[in-house]
Amino acid sequence: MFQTFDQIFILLRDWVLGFLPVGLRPGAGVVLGVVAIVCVFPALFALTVLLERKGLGRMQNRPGPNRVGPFGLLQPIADAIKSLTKEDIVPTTANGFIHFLAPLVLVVAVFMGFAVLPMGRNMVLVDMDCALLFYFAMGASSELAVFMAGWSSRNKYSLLGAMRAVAQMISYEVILLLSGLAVVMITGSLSLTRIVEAQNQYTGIFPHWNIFTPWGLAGFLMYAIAATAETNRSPFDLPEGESELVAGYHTEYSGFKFALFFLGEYLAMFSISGLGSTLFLGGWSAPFSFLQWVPSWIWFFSKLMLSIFVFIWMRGTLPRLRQDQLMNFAWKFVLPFTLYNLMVTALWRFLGEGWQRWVVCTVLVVAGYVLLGRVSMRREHFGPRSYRYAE
Amino acid sequence: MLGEGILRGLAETARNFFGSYVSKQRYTTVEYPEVRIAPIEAARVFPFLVYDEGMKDGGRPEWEAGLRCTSCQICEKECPPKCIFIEKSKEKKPDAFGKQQFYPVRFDIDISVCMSCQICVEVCPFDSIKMDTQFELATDDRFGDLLVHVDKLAKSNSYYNSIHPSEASAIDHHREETKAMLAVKAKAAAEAAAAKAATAAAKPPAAGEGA
Amino acid sequence: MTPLAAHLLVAALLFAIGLAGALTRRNAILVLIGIELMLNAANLNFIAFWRYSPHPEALTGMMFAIFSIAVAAAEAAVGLGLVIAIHRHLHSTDLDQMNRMKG
Amino acid sequence: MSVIFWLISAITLGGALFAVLLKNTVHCALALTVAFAGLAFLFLGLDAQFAGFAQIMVYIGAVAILVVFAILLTRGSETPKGSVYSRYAFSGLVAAAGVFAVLGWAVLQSARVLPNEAQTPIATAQQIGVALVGRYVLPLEIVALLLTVATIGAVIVALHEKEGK
Repeated sequence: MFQTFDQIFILLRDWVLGFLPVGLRPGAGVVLGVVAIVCVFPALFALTVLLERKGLGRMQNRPGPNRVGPFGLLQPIADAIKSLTKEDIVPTTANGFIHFLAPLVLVVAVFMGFAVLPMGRNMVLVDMDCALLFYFAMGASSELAVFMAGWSSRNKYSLLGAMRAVAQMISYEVILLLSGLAVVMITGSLSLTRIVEAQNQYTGIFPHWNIFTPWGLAGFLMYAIAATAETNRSPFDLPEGESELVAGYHTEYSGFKFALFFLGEYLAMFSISGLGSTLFLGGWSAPFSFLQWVPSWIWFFSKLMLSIFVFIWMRGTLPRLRQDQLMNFAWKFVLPFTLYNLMVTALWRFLGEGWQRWVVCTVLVVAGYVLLGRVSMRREHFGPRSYRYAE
Repeated sequence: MLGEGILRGLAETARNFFGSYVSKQRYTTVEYPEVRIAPIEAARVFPFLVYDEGMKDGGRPEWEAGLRCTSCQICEKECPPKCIFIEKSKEKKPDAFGKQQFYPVRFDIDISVCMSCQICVEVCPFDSIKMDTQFELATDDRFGDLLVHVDKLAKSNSYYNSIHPSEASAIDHHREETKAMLAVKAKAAAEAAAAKAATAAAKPPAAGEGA
Repeated sequence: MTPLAAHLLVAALLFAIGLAGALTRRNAILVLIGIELMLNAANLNFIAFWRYSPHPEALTGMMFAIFSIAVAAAEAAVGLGLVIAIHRHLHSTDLDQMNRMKG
Repeated sequence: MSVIFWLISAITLGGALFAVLLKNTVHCALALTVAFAGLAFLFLGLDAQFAGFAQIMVYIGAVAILVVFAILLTRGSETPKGSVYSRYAFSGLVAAAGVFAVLGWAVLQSARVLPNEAQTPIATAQQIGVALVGRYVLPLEIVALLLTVATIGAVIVALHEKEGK
């Protein structure tokens, strides 16, 4: 019974495939999976936009949208109709073809990332050996789409926003990769399904999630910081800081293309949260051994939504960073600490089972965090500004 | 330690998040079209023209007869974004003090241009143009409804009293005083004229010249 | 034509295109682009030879390609750094103007 | 020899051609990414998953972005007015054509002796990792050193020297 619920989507797929000739089945299976991803995540996007607006409102002691439908539940539909019926404006001096291509490339690159995320037991579209590498390769491609959007608009705000976005994404992608690498070192595999299976074990009632280890907790924190920056979310939303750059690289986009950028931004948030929960929060595994009867995909999506809620929470709390603060934080604190954490992870690996490694690694991680925080994030007295490239 | 401030901030927003469900006092907003905050007296949105009630001038409607505006066009000249358009009348009509004055045949304010600076109010010597508190002016007809004509602009003195009570009553008081002073002067002038007429019986008195 | 020969031909063409770009363009950045294309053509050869080699499990060609990718990244970083430094001196990236040894 | 291979080859070569032919430098850089992506797909077609994804990550994610940054920092994003070809363009073209002729001749001549079809090799990420830190550990260390030196060198070369220092 519980088994059926756990595998309900797989069974559904197999049932549909049963009507097709045998030769078509593998291809049709992939197509069905793609269709499911393309339907589920935009729906989740609509829900998340509403949740974000309501949640942010509550954090600022406002009710948030509450007019369209009961409790404002139909707001996403109204938003969708609005953005689809708006005029699609392309600036006359814009580079039309690239301007058109940029949102498509972004959304496609982001969607590709979902292909390797295990969303439940046996629920992964492509079980790849190099899944993590594939994911980061797709993440790297979306940077180019951002640049294309900013450059082709022929607008200073767009270009500035795009350059900020690209510089930020490159800096933090290094951190994202290195913090993920710690997990790869322990699991010994780049395959995300293997990484989840390695965490799907229990001591007593507690799971072997990576976040419950000293290096995993540190890595997860660094991953969360880098993920926030990578998706251009507040407090790292400089590329689209409204007060400075209108809307950053998508200033010159309207109507459906703007909606695509918006969709791409949220999809990137989903996929990066999904990867984060796969790497550190045990993916689709249950938080306690006695809760294993709950379908695995429910756990995956609840972890995803929990991460999204943390994103919203951070957005409601923190003010935007300045560009130099952003870069200093990345290169002076987060990156060195992630590298240090990698070394601690290696130590964890070689200390073997036993309580010693818990003590040693905890002490090392905490000491490193405190020391590095003291040393590299010292308040500095800023002299007159110097402009390196804008002369 | 690094990150302490962030945690404290997160706790604060969490408190707001849950608190807004529990205590209604936390709400900083009202459900606008249904619930309204009483407008404050100093609120100002766009200008309007004040007319005195109870004035009769032939077949003219009340607002036209009592309009304080003498179409002196000072506001038109002073308006920084140039959103006031005035056309002066050819003939005169008596104002509230009984004096013959010009009146505006056309008085339009383009409220899509107006920036609510209140300079027209400051410069008006006749206490005629004042700031309104009406703000729900959205329309889908930019060139029709946002160019407000004199018939829409004219609003009664009692309306003015209702939106800006202290300011309006001060002005009313001043006008009553002026009126009383004028009456005394006119009386004196009439008496003097009568005495003059009695002695000379030559010229008719020029009414209202003392203003 | 065997698949290996086809891959080698494509790589040769790619190499020639890269060489042509590196030799004919004025802009220093485009010359670097040409060089990148040539390096990539070599990578394609390595991978193709690895795939059709009698002992693919030795991973020789694959390793060569991976190291070549890393070296190419380093080369691009240094090359573009040089272009930016030269641009700061001459206010141009035109290679035809870079005809003096003196800075 | 599948249709897909020729299609991807055509895209790759088209991208490469546009990368060296187009006038606007940014367009060249974008065409270059098309060529890189095509090459990555060719790698995937050759069952080299790791190399293919590394290609996408390094070339599209880093080198192309670096090129674009360099173009914008050197004010090169406008379409140049005059000729974009060097004075020695013709001789360069001849040299390239000559190189292609020699290479093509060599490939076609040796087509007979080239192996026709091999069994699909398996190169998992784990095998590659073991090889990297096993047999190829010295090259790995040298590459690591090289990358460090290159990064520092690039920063020093591109760093703006302040006046009076």
